[in-house]
Amino acid sequence: MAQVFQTPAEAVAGIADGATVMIGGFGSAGQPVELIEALIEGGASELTVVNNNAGNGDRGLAALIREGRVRRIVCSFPRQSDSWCFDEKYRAGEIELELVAQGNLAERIRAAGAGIGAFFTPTGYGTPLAEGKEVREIDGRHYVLEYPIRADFALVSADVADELGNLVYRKTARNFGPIMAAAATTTVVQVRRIVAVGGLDPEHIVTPCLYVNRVVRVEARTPALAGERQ
Amino acid sequence: MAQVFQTPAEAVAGIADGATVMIGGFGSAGQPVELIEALIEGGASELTVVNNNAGNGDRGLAALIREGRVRRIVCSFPRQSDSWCFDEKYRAGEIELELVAQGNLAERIRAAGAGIGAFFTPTGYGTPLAEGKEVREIDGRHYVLEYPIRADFALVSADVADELGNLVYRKTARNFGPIMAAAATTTVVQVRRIVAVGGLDPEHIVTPCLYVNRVVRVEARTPALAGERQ
Amino acid sequence: MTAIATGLDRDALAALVARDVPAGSVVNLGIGLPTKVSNHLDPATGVMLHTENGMLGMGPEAHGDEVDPDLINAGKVPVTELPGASYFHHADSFAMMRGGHLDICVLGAYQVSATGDLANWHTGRPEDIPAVGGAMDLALGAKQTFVMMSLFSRDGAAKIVPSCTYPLTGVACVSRVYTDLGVFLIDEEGVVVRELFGLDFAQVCDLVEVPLIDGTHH
Amino acid sequence: MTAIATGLDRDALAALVARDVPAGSVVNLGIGLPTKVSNHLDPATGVMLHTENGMLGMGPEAHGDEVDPDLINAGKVPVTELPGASYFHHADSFAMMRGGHLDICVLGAYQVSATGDLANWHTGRPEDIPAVGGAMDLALGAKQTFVMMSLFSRDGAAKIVPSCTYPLTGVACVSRVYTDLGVFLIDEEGVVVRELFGLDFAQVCDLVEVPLIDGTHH
Repeated sequence: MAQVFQTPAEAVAGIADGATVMIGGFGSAGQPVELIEALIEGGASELTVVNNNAGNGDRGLAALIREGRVRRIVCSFPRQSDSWCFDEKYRAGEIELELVAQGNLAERIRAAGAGIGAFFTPTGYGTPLAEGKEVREIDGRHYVLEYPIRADFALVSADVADELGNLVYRKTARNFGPIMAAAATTTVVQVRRIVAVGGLDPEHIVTPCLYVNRVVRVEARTPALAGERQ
Repeated sequence: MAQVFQTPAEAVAGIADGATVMIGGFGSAGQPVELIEALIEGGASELTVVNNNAGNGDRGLAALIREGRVRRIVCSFPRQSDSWCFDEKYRAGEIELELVAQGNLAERIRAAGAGIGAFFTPTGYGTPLAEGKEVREIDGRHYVLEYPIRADFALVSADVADELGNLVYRKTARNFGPIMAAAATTTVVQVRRIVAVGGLDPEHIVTPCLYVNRVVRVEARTPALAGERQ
Repeated sequence: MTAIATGLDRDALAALVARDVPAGSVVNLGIGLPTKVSNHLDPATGVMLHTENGMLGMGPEAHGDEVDPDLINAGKVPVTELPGASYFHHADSFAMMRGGHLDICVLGAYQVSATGDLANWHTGRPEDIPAVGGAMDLALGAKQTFVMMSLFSRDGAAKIVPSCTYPLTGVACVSRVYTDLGVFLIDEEGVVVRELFGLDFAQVCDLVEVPLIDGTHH
Repeated sequence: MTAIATGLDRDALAALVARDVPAGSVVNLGIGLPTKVSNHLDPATGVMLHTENGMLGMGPEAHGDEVDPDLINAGKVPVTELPGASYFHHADSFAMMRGGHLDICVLGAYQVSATGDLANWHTGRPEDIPAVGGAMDLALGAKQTFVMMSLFSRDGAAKIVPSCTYPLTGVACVSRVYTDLGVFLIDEEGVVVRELFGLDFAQVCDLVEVPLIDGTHH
C-alpha cells in the first residue's frame, strides 16, 4: 500500500547511482515528467532506464539523458524525429542501448511482476534481436527464450489514485504503467488527483494498491508539454 | 467482434464430439449455467473440459459430467463437498483428470491467448505435479516448464456486453472469464444485459470485443442457484 | 500430546497469528483453520486480505441480505467488500502471488519439514481424489508462508518432520509454523522454537524428530 | 521503373488495400504509408482499428479542440475514440498481436522475400540508430500481414527479393504485397501476381529476380 508524499522530490528519494529505473509512457503520453525532473534534481547517475522510447524533445526522459545520467537504456524505439538528446549521446558512444521488440519488452516486464522465470516468444525469431538466444520449436512454431526485466524503481504517471494507492489511468496514457508498477521493488506514481479510500469503483481499478509504494499529486500537465509533442 | 444470438442453444451450436471446451467460473460464481445446459441439450460428448473445479451440486458443469459427456477434465480443485457428480464418475474410472495448480492453470490459459509457446513457472517445482516435466534453475530459483492450454470453445458468463461483444464482469464472477475468452477459437458469452455500442465506458471494458464471437442474454440467475451453493 | 490441556485452542491460535501480522500487510488466508485469523485482525491496522479468486480488500463473511452469489472467497463462501477493494481476473490474481506481492499467506498443513517443505494438498492415498487449488502458488509466492496446524496428528505423530512423507506442496517455502503447542521459526540455521504452550523445550525435543534450537528465552 | 506514369499513387494504393479489408475485421495499420489506409475504410463496414499503445476502436486523427495528449496512436499523433472502443495496457495489447487476435496488419517494408520474410526495421548501416518498435510483433502476430511499398527502391532495385539483404523483421510472415506496380500474393506455391498496374507479366518477370506465378487472369 502506498504512502502519499507532498512533492515529487520526496517521492523519488532514495534512487541511488547505478539503479535500474523503469519509466512509464509511450512518447509523452503517460510519461511521468515531474518525477523525472525530480530524479534529475536528485542527482542520481549511471542509471539503467527502461522505457519504450529514448526521450522526446527536451523535457522528461530526454533531459535525463541530456544530463548524462543514463548509462544504459532498454527500449524498443529510440530513434524518433525528436529524439535528439538520445541521438547525440548514442553517436558519441556515451549511452549503451539494449534494443528490445516492443511486445517482448512489455512481456518481459510483465514476467518480472508475475514471477515467470522465462518464456518462449515467437517475436524476433530469425532476426538479429534473437542472436545468441536460446530458440525452440514448439508445435511447429519457432520461439525465442526471453527473460524478465526487473527494476529497483518504477516511475509511473496515472490519472487518479485513492489514498491506498489504487490507480486508474486515462486513455492511451495507460500503456506501460500497470506492468511497470508490478515489476519494480519500489513503485512511485504521480497522479492528477488523489481521492479518499472508497472513491474509486473496485471494478474499475486498473492497478491494485499492493503494487504501489509512493504517490504524489502534481498539477495537471502544462499545455507546453502537449505543444512539444511531435 | 460478436454476433448476438437469441437463445443459448443457438449460441453453443457447432460444439462437436471430442471438442475442448473451457468453462468459466470459480465454483458457481461466473459459471455459465445456461450455456452448459444448452450444451447438454445439444448432445456433444467425449468433451475435454477446462474449469477450475469439477462441478458443484447438480446443475451446470456437474450435470454435464453426470450425463457422461466429459471424457477428460483439466482443473485445479475437483474435490469439494458438493462435487458428487464428478466423484462418482472418477471413482468409476469414467472420467480422466489432469490436475493443474490453479496459478499454472490460469497462466497456461493466459499463455494460449497471448501467443506464448511455453513458460518457466516456480509453482509445482519439486512436487508430484511437476513429475516428468522440464525443470531449470534461473537466477537461483527453480522453475518448471509449462505449456499453453487452448480450446475450441470457451463458455463464459459476464455481466454486461455491448452489441460488439465488449464485456464487463461483476465482482469475483470475473475470475477465468477474461483469460478463457482469449484462449479459445470460438468464445461464447452469456450476459445479463446487452447495451448499445457506446454504452460501456472504454476505460472500464475488461474483455475487448475482438475476443468475443457470440453473445446471448439470459435472465438473471435464479435464486435457486445461489441456494445450491455450498 | 494433543490432549495437553494447556495447548492453545483454535481461536487462541488464530489470535496469535493475527497479532504477528504487521500493520498494512497484504495477506492471503487459506481455506479451513487459517480463515479464522480474519476474526482477530484489527481493522485499524489496515491489513488487506487477498482472495485467489480475484479480489484484494475482502471483508468479513456475508450474511442475510449481504449475500451476493458473485462475491465469494476461495472457500466459495459469500463475503463482503471493504472500501479500497479491487477485482481482477485469475491470471492477474496468481501473478500477484507468484510475483511475490503478497506479504504473508497462512496455510494449513499435513506436514512441514525441517527445511520448510510443505505438504498440505493430498494424502497420497489412492482412494482419495487429489485437489490442489491455489495451495502451491500461495506456498511459494508469498514473501512469508505461515503454517497453522496441530503439532501432532490424531495418531500422535509429530507433523514437523525431518522430511515430508506426504506429497509436497512446495519446497523450502514455510518460514513459521504456529501450532497448539508452540511456535516454530524455520530459517537457514534450522528450526527455532519461539515459544511453547504447555510443555517445555526438553519435552518438545523428545517428541519432535527434528533438531530444534531453543529460542524461548529471547 | 518507378517512373512509370500508370503506376498507382500512394492514395490509390491505400484505397486498394482498404477495399481488400473484409467487413468487421480488426486491423492494425503501421506507421507511415499504411496509416493512409484508414482514410479509405468505410465506417459502415465496421472495421476496428487497433493501435499498439493500448487501444481498440481508434478513430481518425484529432484536430483542434479534439487533441488530447493522453490519446495518441503508434506514431504518437493525436487521434480520436470511436464508440465501442476500449483501452488496455501494453502487455495486453501485444498479447492481442502475438496471440493471433488481429485479422490483418499492414506494414511498410524495405524488402520482402519470395517466402514472405520481411525486412522493415533497420537499414543495417552502422551509422543508423536501430529502432524496432512493434514491427516484429505485428509482422508475425496478425492472421495476415500485408505489406505496402513501392516495388522498386530509389536506386532501381526490386524490393521483392529471393532473400532479404536487410536485417529481418520476421520469417515467412507476409501474405500479400501491395505495390505501386502490382499486387503479389505469397503462399505455399510461391509468389502469385494478382494484378499489375502499368506493366505486363513478362515485364515484371524481367524486373523481379523471384520466380512469379501469373494470377492476373483469374
